[in-house]
Amino acid sequence: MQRLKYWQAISQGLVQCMERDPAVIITGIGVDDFKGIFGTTRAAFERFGAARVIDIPNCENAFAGIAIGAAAMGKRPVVVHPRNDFMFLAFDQIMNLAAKWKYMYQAKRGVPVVFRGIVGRGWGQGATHSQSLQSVFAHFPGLHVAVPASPADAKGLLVAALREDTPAVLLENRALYELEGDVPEEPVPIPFGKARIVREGTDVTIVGASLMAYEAARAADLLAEHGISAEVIDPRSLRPLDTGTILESLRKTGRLIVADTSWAMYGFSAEVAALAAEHGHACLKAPVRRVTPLDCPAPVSRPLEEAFHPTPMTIVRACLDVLELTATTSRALADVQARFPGPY
Amino acid sequence: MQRLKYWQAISQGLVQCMERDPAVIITGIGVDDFKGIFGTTRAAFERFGAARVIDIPNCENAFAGIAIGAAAMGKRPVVVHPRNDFMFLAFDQIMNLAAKWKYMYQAKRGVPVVFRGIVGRGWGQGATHSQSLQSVFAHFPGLHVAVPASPADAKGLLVAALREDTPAVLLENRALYELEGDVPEEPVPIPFGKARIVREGTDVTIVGASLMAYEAARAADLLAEHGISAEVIDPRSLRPLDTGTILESLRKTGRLIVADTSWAMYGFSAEVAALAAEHGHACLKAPVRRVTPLDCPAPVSRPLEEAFHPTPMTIVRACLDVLELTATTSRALADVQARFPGPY
Amino acid sequence: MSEVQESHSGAVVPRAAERPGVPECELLRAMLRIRCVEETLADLYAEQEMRTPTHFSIGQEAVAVGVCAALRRADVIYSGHRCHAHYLAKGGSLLGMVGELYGREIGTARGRGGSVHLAQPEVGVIASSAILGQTLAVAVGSAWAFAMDHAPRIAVAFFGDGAVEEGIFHESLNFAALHRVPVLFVCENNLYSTHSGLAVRQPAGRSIYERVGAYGITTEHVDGNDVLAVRQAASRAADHCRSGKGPYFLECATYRWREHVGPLWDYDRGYRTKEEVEQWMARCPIKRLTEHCLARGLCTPADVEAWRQEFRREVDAAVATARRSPFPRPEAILEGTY
Amino acid sequence: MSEVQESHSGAVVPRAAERPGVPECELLRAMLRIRCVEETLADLYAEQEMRTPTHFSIGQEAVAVGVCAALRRADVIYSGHRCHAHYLAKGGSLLGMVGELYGREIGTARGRGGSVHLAQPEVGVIASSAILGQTLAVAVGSAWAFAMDHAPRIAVAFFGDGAVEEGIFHESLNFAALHRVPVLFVCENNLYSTHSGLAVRQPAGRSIYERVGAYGITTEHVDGNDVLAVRQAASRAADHCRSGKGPYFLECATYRWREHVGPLWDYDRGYRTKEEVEQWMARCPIKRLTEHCLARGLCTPADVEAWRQEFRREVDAAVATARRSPFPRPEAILEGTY
Ligand SMILES: Cc1ncc(C[n+]2csc(CCOP(=O)(O)OP(=O)(O)O)c2C)c(N)n1
Ligand SMILES: Cc1ncc(C[n+]2csc(CCOP(=O)(O)OP(=O)(O)O)c2C)c(N)n1
Ligand SMILES: [Mg+2]
Ligand SMILES: [Mg+2]
Repeated sequence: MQRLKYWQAISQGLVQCMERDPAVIITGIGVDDFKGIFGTTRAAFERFGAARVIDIPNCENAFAGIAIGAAAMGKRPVVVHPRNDFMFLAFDQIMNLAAKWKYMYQAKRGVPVVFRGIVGRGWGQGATHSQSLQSVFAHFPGLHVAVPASPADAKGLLVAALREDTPAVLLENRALYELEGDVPEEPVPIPFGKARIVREGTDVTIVGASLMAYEAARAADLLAEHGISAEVIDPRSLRPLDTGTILESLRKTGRLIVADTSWAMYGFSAEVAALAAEHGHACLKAPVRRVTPLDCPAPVSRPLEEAFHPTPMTIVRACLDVLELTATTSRALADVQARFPGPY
Repeated sequence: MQRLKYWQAISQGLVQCMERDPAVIITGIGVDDFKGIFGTTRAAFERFGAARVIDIPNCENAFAGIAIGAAAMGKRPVVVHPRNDFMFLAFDQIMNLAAKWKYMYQAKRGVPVVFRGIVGRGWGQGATHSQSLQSVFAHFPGLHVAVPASPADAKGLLVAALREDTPAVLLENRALYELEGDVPEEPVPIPFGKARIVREGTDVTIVGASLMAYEAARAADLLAEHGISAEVIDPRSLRPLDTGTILESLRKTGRLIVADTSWAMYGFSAEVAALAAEHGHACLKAPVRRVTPLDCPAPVSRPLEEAFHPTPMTIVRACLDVLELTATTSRALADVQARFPGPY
Repeated sequence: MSEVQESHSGAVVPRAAERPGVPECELLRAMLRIRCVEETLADLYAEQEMRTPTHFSIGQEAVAVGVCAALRRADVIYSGHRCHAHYLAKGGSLLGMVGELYGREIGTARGRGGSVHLAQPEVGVIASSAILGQTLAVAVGSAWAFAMDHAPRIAVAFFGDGAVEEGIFHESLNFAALHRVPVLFVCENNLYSTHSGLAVRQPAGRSIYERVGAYGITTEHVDGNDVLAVRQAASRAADHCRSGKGPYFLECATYRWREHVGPLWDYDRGYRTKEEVEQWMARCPIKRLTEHCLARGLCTPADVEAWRQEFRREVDAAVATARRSPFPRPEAILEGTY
Repeated sequence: MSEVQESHSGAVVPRAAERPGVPECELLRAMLRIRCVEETLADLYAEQEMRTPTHFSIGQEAVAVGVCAALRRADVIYSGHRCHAHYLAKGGSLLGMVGELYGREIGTARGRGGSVHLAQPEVGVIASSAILGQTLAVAVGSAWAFAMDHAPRIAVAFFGDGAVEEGIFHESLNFAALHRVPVLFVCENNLYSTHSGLAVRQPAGRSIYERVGAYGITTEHVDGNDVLAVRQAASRAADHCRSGKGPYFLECATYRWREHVGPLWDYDRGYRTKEEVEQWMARCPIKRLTEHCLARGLCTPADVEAWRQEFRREVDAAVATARRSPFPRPEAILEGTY
């Protein structure tokens, strides 16, 4: 196993998939520039050049369709959105065509476009550059939607997406980009719909999506210092959702916290809480708690931004709450953004 | 009280609002034609003419922005989408600008655009013409989102939307258009965030959104024939959501069914079930059940379409299920679509 | 390809759609067949057994037939809500279409897609869709793939004058022109988008093809009711695209006879006049080519009548088969989602 | 309006932005002030106290100043991500802007919006936004409202050459041309969208304004580094719009000196050459107008230096005030959502 950062894992995954499958192309605004989408497309461009790593005009909607049309003719386009927020403009093509293609035409094969969208957590990106849109994408049948939270998953889910015939949306959180972890050297696919048990525990289950899987693990460390054993589950993909793993954990712990980077209302945290209400009712020992951004657009100003995003401490407090404990935690955790390199 | 059909109530509400507020204009593809958006804009056009009931080119995205820009200068545009599905193209303007305007600019006033979207239930409208997008809209802070299910609500919520400074999305279900009910003659606003108790009951709470509020009431009739007392709650608006009324009912009945026209996953039914898991845990006597369309794009073929949409019978079965009863119902209910006038 | 193409129903599909340069009679047969299919379906529509909103192309057949006559089987086409004629002209199975409208398992999308989602990839009908402008970009993408692979194939996007107003039209033109992809844009300008005339939708005094020309795209305006002119223009266009010269834009002036959606006539609904409809009916593309062929002795009135009957039999047989054939099983409802 | 405009900070805002026909020196002062503000902020940016992605307009000041000099206070403007110059030129409060970048309650959006969301409705800066093309349509909508009310006001949309590729550009032009709304489109063509040159984004051999002309919109191309030319063109445009002749499109050739986002220089990053940057710096709009004014004796080098110092003091004061002033209270985080 090699150690790679999150962005390096993506970069490597792209290169390896392009090596093995000549149909894979990388497309998007600025994929070929010196920044190379925070480093993720740079190696591919250096290796395969402009014929397969292709800068595009600013045309989110048409380009989603163009990728679909290329996929229908056998290509496997990766479409990169430096901010997932720009994908609003492409929703029609993604939700109304790509997601429905196989069903609506009863086609032999879906249109395997892989949409990468980056959630711009960090540095006051504000209301239109730091939303997490996973819950919206995951509402629609026909898509695969994943929110990789570790370097290995970032690579593995990408590899899976590039081998399957289902259009996929991969949302990467910018705050995870410098995170380092073990990553298989080979392009081993990680199947959609299989959760990752980040840490085993017995007192409370924390399901954390995207960055919140990482923050939940940090929260679990802190809880462990107080003798509380939290099980942390990273769903990895929201569609399909591995309900089995979540429910199994719930049966063990009887307590559930759901942490997410997208809003609570009609979001991922609602779905997992609903799962508990539907299928975990008998074993639930305490109310479910959701830990999410506050119910307002993302503010820019630092103290507001810090109040807006959930942190390990918010998760810890929610856990203590459902455990009916009032232990005051001994140490505060450094904010995940402390690692973020300014000025931008 | 007058008796009006759902579409007539909307039509009347529009005319009355336009009479009282010269800033109100009605815009959208075909609002001025002989069909007049299933009759809803016809009277307004006849009364106020082309200066205030304005046909537009096919440009969903720009037009949402145009309406926002007009609203910023004091107009109150109603933007009509004959299918809510076309609004995917306008999501950027609706979610990324209208919804965030007041917050992002800390403006004195939001941009009061009222987006009417019609859910095309009926006659094999298929995958891209009969989705219900309420859960997606309601995910975003800054919007008001309502799904009127009765003639009175269709008028009252519209009147409220046209008096408030918050951008609002009103989703109307085509299958409700011929429904008749009591409607106040005057334009009395019905506030967003106040649920309607459609029918009181003690054994089980059915929360039904949009068409499902109507279907839930029909289901409750049937259940009553079997001595089962169902309380039916129509949330009316999904954002804000009247959690108080729902939880109060849940405390009374201890059992919850959530019926919706949008998909279950990450949808309205998830949110209400989550509410139960968070705040109703202590009084829940049985697992929550969700009754929603199946997890696939809407099919066209009649038997599939019938299997796809939830019906009063599906709701009845879910109720019997959580009541652990197996009573076989004596009569089947006519499908809501039986009333639908073909050929289109 | 040059062989005769068997449709699902076993009926002989006119060869017009398959061979560039076929004689005029083949074009006439292809148009007659489409007209016959649509008129028959329009009559049957009132029975309320085809429960799918349906946009008939009656009056606009020359565009579909003329363009597809200039294509090869390996070329692909995309269409919008008004897709019957395109689908049939490219060689789509009649039974597949009729079955689809009747919501049967035998339909080309097994009854899941309906009238606006006709597709049959084997003959190059890749997708139709009811969201305005949606497939414009998809066609560009397919053409781009051909260009990347240096394949001698082209992609065609059929769309109306209404789709032109959508942002995706501009984005698609810009991309196609920039990358010089082999896409043929075919705009069927029938003057209306639903019930709105061009005057309330697009700036006055500017034609669509002129605006497109400003992107540096080769454009041509043609009488869309003259199938020979359409075929000729489309042949030029196809050559242009295939030889690496980039996209081509063909605007075809034509007219929809029936209501926007549904089988009825609607000249009494206020948005257009009976005179206008009649004027355009006088310019019927089928009538025009029939007269052309008769005048030149390429066929006789009896031939034409025989063809009509042939197609009538074909469509009747397809309808009968469709009606006899099973609906999808409700238990199979999720199939194809993934 | 003719009075001198007080900003939040009490500093005198150059009148250039407020009176058509002001002397050249006022234009020079306005540009100098914007340059001074941005250069100061760029220097301070490294301190990492302005935690908001910031797009500097350094080098492009003439467009903002020239256009706003032709506007009235009641006219409204909209901008995109690169909005500082537009905001200041229209009379936006300096302290409101600096406070916003420092994330303080005193900011024009109380610290919620950041650098890309500058707005101050009292002076006609209605909204800026970081989604490409988004405010183009909004400006059209405001202009449409003016037209409906027969108000003698116009709306201006500032945007870059990159926004032109978005579908909303086309939809907005179509609507504006169709309804002849009093909107002035100002395209600052600085040749790049992020790090991509025009050649990889738009068809070769076609200029933007020519394509726009095809919609029937009056267009003009102007040297965007010549503030006098810009003002003149903008005055023509404003007259045109105000007199009911419909939209006007002004393409201004200009150049961004610094990196796309952030305060640094980036000519060594491969996407453009140092020579190119230097050539454009030699065409600095401020240098140009300074030479013009000096040559005509409209001001002296000492005047210019005094202005520089005046503005430097003004911006230093604004920065100092902003830094001293409180952050928003976390408890107030939900305020303004509804
Ligand atoms: C994005 C979108 N907006 C609106 C509609 C509703 N609609 C369906 S067909 C149509 C008219 C299209 O006109 P045109 O493109 O000229 O095609 P025609 O019907 O004339 O063949 C409209 C507005 C739609 N299907 N999709
Ligand atoms: C819809 C959308 N797509 C992409 C981006 C990312 N983006 C921000 S600025 C920019 C370049 C814009 O270029 P241009 O319009 O020429 O303005 P300039 O930066 O040159 O002033 C891009 C691509 C965005 N903000 N919004
Ligand atoms: Mg048309
Ligand atoms: Mg630019």
